Amino acid sequence: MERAKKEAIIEAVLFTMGESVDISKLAEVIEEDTKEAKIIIEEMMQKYQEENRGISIIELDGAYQMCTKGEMYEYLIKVAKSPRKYVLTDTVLETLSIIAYKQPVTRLEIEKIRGVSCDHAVNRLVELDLIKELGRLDAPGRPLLFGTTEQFLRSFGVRSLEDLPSLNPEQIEDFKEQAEEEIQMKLDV
Amino acid sequence: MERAKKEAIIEAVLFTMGESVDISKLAEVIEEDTKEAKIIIEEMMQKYQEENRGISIIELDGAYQMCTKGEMYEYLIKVAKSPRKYVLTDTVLETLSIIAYKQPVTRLEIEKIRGVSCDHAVNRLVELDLIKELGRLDAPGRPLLFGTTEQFLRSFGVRSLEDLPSLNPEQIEDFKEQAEEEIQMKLDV
Amino acid sequence: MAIPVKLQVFEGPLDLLLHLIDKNKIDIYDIPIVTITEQYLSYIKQMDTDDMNVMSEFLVMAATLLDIKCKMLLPKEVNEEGEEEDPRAELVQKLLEYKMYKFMSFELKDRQVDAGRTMYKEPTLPPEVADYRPPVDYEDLIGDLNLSKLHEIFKSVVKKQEDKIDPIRSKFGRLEKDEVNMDEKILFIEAYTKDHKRFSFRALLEKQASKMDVIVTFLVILEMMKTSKISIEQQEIFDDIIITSNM
Repeated sequence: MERAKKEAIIEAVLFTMGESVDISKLAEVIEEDTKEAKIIIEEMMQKYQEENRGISIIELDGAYQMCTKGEMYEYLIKVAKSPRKYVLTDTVLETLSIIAYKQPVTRLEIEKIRGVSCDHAVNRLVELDLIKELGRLDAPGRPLLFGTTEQFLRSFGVRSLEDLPSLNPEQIEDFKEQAEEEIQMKLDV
Repeated sequence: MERAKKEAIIEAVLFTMGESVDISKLAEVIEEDTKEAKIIIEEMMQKYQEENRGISIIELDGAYQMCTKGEMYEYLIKVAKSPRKYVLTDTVLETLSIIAYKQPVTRLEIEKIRGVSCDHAVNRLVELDLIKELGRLDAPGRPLLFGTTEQFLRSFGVRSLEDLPSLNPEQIEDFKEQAEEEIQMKLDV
Repeated sequence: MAIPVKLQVFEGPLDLLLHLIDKNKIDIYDIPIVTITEQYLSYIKQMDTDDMNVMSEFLVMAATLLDIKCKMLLPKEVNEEGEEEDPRAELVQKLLEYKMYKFMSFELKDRQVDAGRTMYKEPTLPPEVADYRPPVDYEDLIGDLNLSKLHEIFKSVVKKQEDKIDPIRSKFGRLEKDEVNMDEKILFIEAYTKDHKRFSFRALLEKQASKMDVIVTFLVILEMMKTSKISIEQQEIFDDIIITSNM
């Protein structure tokens, strides 16, 4: 099979499916191994970045999906119905950020961090398909474990969990430094 | 607005809408008259004919629609029909073992044993034709009773249900004692 | 005239504490606990909430702050390594962790705004393709699973179920009401006292059948002492108690 044809097939498949398609599936159709398929798709993604293209391909945790470019939004809402925007409250966002970084995580662990109950926020997030149950913890009461969904990756423009803005001990150090600077400023005054 | 941008907008609009979009609407979004818009689209249609493209734009009575190229059909079918990798998760296996040894059994009984809901697992097992509905229990709510199928017997090399090794009451007593001992040990510490 | 104060809404006690720390421009690692506790308490006093759940969460933190405040006044505890322990340490860790996630939630919010600008398309599969269910490859599905493995799984499920039953509490239901009757016991001991005049407490206890009988007997003796029906004497601590009737 020619390279051009492989690209054509991938484009057609992603267009038709609409949803994210796993790399293994794409590889199978173009009769390649996943490594080679990945190379081809990455190159296609580059091509889509050209100026005269309105659509692009995004990666979502080893799967690929076709979507419009962000800068097309203002033109699209002139013709298309704008996708329903869910405004997440601070409570829901805080809960979501804990789940995103600590997954798999139980309600109790979330509550410990936030200092307040999180039932409502967790239910809302499940409803919005941003988080899902991952199973149960093998502990008394067998509490449910939660983690993020593919919809979460899509909604926040994250390619995979590794792509989340980093959260590391240095960040805490930053906070510490900020605090110290503030103190210093106060002392200097 | 640059020409490249106009093309990008048209591509994004046709992709998002999925259905056919009237030329007047497209012209409006790219801020051109219909005549000019038509010229741009015709040229785009030419470009889409290139070998490495899997999608194309077709004209339908003064409207335009994005669709896959006809020759892509066989590959699309392949993806959609590609044998899905079926796997039995722990939850599904646990549920199956309960149904195998306790049949005929209701969802409620399974849930009592597992301590968690089993809807998903039961549905999955029915879908895989490893269990089936056996009728309804003559009890309030007339709950469905489930049991294993012929396919189950075949897959596990069992000739009949009598061949299933039974779990005798003594074994259950053993489990109880073990549980008690474990607790006692914890108390002694 | 009271000045109406518009209170900011906080996500919870930690959020409020962070706000106070921020407002006072203090080092999170060196929280002046007295000042912060005062401010915290005065804030929750103004809180106008009927929701006991919300309120209780804020009150728990208030109690924690007061507890830390007390500990700060006492000589510092020393841990195994001989280091002085800061009573605020645990709270500081909690605050830092919470602050980190709060910070990330703002990051996520920004990302969501950007990501919300892309649009997707519904699948356009021909219906006969969309409805197609590929046949199940049972050999592949079952793999090396066999009947005895399935049996092991079943056993482990049953075992898990047994493990979940608390052997101690599950027996609570069987506890029977003790039939030791206080009035009867009083009559019995009074009769015994009249018969014996002067007797050993241990000898009396030995006549009791159950632990509950012993306890009730002891209570009756105390009661009779109080009402001066008997007097008691004991030579040495842990010695037998000698009871003398006054009746």
